[in-house]
Amino acid sequence: MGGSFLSLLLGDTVTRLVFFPTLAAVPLLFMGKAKPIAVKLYALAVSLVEIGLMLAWTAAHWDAAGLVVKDPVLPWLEMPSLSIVYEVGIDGISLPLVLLTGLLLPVVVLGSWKGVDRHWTGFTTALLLLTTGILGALVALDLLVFYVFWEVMLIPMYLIIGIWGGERRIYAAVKFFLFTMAGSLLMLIGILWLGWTYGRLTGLWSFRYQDLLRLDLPVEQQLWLFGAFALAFAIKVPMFPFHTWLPDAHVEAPTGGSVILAGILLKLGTYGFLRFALPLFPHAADRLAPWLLGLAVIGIVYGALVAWVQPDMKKLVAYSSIAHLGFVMLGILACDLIAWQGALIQMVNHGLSTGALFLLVGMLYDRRHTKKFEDFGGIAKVVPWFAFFLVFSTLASVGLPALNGFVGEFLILVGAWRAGLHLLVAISTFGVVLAAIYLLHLLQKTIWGPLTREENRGLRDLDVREVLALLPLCVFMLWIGVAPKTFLEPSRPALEAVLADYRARLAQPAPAAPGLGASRNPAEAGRSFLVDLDAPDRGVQP
Amino acid sequence: MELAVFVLFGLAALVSAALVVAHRNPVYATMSLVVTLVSTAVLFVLLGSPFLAALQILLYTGAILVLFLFVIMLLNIGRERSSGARSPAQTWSAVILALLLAGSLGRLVWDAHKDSEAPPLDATFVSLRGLSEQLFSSYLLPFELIGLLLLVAVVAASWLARRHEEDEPEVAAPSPEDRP
Amino acid sequence: MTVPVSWYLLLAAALFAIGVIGALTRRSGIAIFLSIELMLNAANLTLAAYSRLLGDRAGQMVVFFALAVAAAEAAVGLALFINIFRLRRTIDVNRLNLMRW
Amino acid sequence: MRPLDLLWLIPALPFAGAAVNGLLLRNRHKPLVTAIGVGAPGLSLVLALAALWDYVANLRPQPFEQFLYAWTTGSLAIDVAFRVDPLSAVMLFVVTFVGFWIHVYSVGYMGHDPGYRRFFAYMNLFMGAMLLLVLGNNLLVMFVGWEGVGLCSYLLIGYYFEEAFPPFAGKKAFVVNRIGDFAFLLGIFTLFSEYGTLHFGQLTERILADPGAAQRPFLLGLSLAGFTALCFFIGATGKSAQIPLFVWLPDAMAGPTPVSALIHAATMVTAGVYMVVRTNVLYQMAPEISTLVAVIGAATAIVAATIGLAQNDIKKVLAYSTVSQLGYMFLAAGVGAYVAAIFHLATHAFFKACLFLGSGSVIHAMGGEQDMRKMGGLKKQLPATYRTFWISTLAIAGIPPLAGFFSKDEILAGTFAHPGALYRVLWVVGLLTAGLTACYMFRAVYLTFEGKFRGSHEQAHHLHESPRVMTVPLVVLATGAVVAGWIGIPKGVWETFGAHDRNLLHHFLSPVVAEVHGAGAEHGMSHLVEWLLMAASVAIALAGIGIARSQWKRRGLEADAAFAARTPVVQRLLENKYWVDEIYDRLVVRPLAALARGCWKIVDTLIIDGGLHVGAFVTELTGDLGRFTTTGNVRQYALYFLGGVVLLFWWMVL
Repeated sequence: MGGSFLSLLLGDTVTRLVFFPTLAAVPLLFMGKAKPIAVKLYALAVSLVEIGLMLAWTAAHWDAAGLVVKDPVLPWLEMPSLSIVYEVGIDGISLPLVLLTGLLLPVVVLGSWKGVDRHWTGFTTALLLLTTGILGALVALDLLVFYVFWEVMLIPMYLIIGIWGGERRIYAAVKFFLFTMAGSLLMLIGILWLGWTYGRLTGLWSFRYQDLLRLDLPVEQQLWLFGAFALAFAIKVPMFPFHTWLPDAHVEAPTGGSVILAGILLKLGTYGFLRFALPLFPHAADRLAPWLLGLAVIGIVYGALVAWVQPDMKKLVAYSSIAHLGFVMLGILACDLIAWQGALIQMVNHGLSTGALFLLVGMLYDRRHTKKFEDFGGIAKVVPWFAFFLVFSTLASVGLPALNGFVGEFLILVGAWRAGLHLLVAISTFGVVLAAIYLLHLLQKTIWGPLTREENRGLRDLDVREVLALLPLCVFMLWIGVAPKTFLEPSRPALEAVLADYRARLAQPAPAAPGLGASRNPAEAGRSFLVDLDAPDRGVQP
Repeated sequence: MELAVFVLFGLAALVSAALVVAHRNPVYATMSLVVTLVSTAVLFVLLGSPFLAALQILLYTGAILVLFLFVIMLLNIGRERSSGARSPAQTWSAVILALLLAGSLGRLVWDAHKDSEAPPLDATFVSLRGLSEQLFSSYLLPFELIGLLLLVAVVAASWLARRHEEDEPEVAAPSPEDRP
Repeated sequence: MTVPVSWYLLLAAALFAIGVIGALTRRSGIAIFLSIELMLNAANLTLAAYSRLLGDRAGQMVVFFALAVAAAEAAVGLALFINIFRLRRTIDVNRLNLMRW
Repeated sequence: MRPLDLLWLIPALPFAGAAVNGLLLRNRHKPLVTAIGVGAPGLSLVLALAALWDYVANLRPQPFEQFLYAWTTGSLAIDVAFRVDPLSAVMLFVVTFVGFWIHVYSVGYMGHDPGYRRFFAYMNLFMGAMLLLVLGNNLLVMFVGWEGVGLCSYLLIGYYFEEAFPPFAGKKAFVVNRIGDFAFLLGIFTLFSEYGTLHFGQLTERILADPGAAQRPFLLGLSLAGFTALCFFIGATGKSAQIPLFVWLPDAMAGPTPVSALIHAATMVTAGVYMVVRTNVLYQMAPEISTLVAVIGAATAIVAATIGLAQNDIKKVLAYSTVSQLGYMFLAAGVGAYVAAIFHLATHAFFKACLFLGSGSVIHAMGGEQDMRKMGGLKKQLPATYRTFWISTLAIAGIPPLAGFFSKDEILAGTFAHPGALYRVLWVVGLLTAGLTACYMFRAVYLTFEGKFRGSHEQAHHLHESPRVMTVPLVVLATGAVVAGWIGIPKGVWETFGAHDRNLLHHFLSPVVAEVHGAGAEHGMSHLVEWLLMAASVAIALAGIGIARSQWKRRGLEADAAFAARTPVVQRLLENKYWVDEIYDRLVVRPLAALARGCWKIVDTLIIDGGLHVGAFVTELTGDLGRFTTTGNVRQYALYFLGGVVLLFWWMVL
């Protein structure tokens, strides 16, 4: 332990990555009267510094054998029978998503340049707080800390949709808020229950991930708890039938909001399954997996079908998110290493390609203030660079080999097939066909064919700023597609460890009453956060 | 002797309290409250705290209730209208609940203290010197704070009661019903 | 003979109940205020009685402070009434019902 | 450094060319665009020839593998690596050679098109992807190329994106291909999960090492090999336009003609055949799937041929002809004559590319007109085009000693030799198709080049022979159409004349065909039967030509009219392509769209959101009712408060 929060904040730590955006938001309090351009440049600078910090951190801690880095644990609330600690860390599972967050931050700032036309200080503040929330939830290793960050994400996003959104923004924002809140409250109860159970067994309440992982619970209890966690995460993902908040939120959210929402926020749901729901409750996960798998596959086909008939570009992309995240869920629930690798990379992929698609739709919207298909058609000739990027991102989203989408889908499907889910994989693979249908439909209706609207004749092509926003995304789409090894390898040790642990626990029958499980092999489990390697066993006398 | 005093002033307190509540004329009600407070002051003496009794009379009856009277006269508040919206349900449920509360409290007190004997009064307990020593030593901080509170209250009251130009009455003239 | 302290407590309870009745049945703001003072006084009596019973001066101290607070409260409260009366030409609480649904 | 070490440059160069042309250059750099656009595949051709020479001279028949980098590692270890073995060598040659000449031709054909640069970028991209497909040493690299060519096909079919139809046709092609890819992917998954590798060599080894495992029941009542073979074949039907997924190819003619020649005749559409031959070990282990392949191939061949007979668009005729010829190749693969399939693939690449380019030359001269009813008598104005077109038509019709004869004859012989009555039927179907092919191809020749010109006055004025840059590729390809067959002159012919067996292709390709015991062995035939079969196919080709000559040479369109008058039903059936598009539309597309709408409007909007809104309404209603307690009356609040106090008092104290 040791060290104060301040020293963490100043050191080369995970905490600094998480809280730098919040710190950077403080000067904004005094920039209320500043010119928007100054605020924009400030936001851009902050986002670039943030990604710089991340890259420096990653370079400093890089370890080919698997990266597990934790900040010193800080007591947050210490009482004789209760200990809540502030504990954060990054391993191979969270690293890709953390970096994705960093990558998307400047992209979002650039993408919102024109679309957000008022209260830039407020927008930037919300964005930076949101970033802190996301990063915090990704790195939290204490479930209460995780919950706090989880809720911290909610409010800035609510504001972004509700203030800078479209016409029905209030409806969308409230719907987003209520859906997410409904799930997460149940999760809170689950978290409290876990802490209480741990306290009953050891005399010391704890919410630390590594402590709670030692709990062996009866199947009955696992089912309830897994249900509470799964609901929160499934709403966030979103899985069918909890998805209807997503299209509304996306359609109304400003471009930057959509990019963040689709790019990272949704991944917190799938990340939650991978990090918390499955490892904590293996037996329940195994028991309920068929149902969730069914929902995931329904989501794939359903999202694709519904996307196809949307009259609004953004809604199409939003529904496509449902389909894509269905793949991620399929991969996670297949409980196969390849599928997990695929799921993780697919989370990143979806952030990139869907992010790019939302940016592109936003760019059209900035110009024409509409995103209905009927207002476009045949604009490829007028805006060739726009068309190029749209085709590129669409193809990445379709899952064309040599672009990123394929890597994720391929690995997920191979893994799931290997795990014996033949029928589900077959249906999901058919979802790939549907993806081609609706995404090419998108191209067909917007850029190909004769120019249908005279007003589009004078459409401006992308400017430098917009290309700069899209370029990093496209570079990574190609890079991941051509050489996925670079992106898959860092996560493999952690995934292997978690999977091995999951399987080992599943192999033992669940006990009849809650108990503390056998200790794990530290060498094996130390590649993720499964055991606490640095701290001595804290007060575990039953 | 003590019993007689207690009965006399206790009854006076009760009756005058009933008058406070029952009388429709605020001036009379206030005057009745004076009687209650004075009676209570006597009881304070019986309970061995003459200082409180003095304070009660000086502060309560001498200052606070006079303030009430000033306000009543300033605002020219007359009798409460007996006509208008009566709400017997409100009245009766209030009475019943209040009696229930009194009964419960009484029972609680009785059960707890029916046999309790107070220690005999000694001079130190009653003495003003002991009281003031305690007040200015262990209770110094609350004492200072209360002074501050009173200051704040004075400032707040004077600001609130000031006539503001911007918030003139919504209703230009008082309606006839509000007149006495 | 000495009067048992419990009698004082009973008397205080009765006074308190009368104050409650007044606070809940009267419509004039001033009258309600008076009833509240009555309840306060009953509480003071209880405190003094317990002080006597326990032979501890703390109760008296609380009464002392309560008296001071009552003074402050009366000042601010009456100022508020003046203000309300200026605005609404009434202090009938039945008519002061702006804060509803 | 040996030439084979530069193998990676062969696909890399066109990719680089595509990147430079597509992203760096502007339209005004036309000479540079041409230099890069043609130069990249040209260099690839040179490198490919060098590498092939190196391979044939030094390594054959051992495969040569070049490892580039690891795509993934761990339990799913896939390398990006190339492989040259006899099969990919043949493909490499065909793709680079035909591809290069089509690029040259495009310089002339697309010369005045405003999208010149874009066109070459796409074409180079295609070349790169196709070479990836051909050279990949494992199924994944092959699949990357497979989808890459699909993408280029999409882009090139929709090249004229400012018109309504081409982008639609491109989309259709892509989606239909995707349906095939769906099965292809399932096949890949199966092989990977069963054998843990996607490498061609290792796969074949592991399958052959334990044939029992491959033949154990797997899914859908098929054996493991059968299921995988079926998956791959479905994939092939998409890419190679076989029944039931052939509908996209005719529409694909909306793209520029060089595209049709390169992608939809010579290279991409043959990828399915290449894949089936590549994985022939599976088909040998699954005779039932082989039979299916043969039947589908034969059925496609004849159905497409009959449709081709009634088309008036010159490119449509060629498109259906392509479908039909691809059917032949699958027939060959289905009967185990894998070498014949590749042989036909190669010869077909030459003559069909030549035919397409010739039609392009005609269209060029006609100012974009593709309808043969508006042509006629063009042989005078377009002599070079006419001659090359004519030679290629003879080749496709199967007249010896042109290329098509040998390959087609080998297929028919292979079918005939396969035991089983079904195969005799297939042979008859194949023979009939040969006749039909000769017939509709010559119909096209006569309608286009013979008789009187039927177009408008302006068109007549505009008629001219194409420039050298277009005619030279025609001549080169026509030469190929003549000589390409000579590498595969059947063993029987050599032996009849007492010569040494010089069937070069067979000797070269035989290592590719896995040796599975008890399946797919060569069926011996006497020389007499072999000669008789040849005679039969020549006879039927001549008959087809004769019919065409008697009907269309002089009478031209009248013959069509007469045919329509005699058999109106057949005519309408053929003209409307058996209504396959319409049937698919009714049976698949519309129900799917209706389902999608239902999901959206009913499930999403009505059920889920409706349920939510009901919940929200109930909440609001409760609130509305509850707020009546908030009367604003302070005394009432105080009363509630008192009630609460009393209750609490009772609960906690008493």
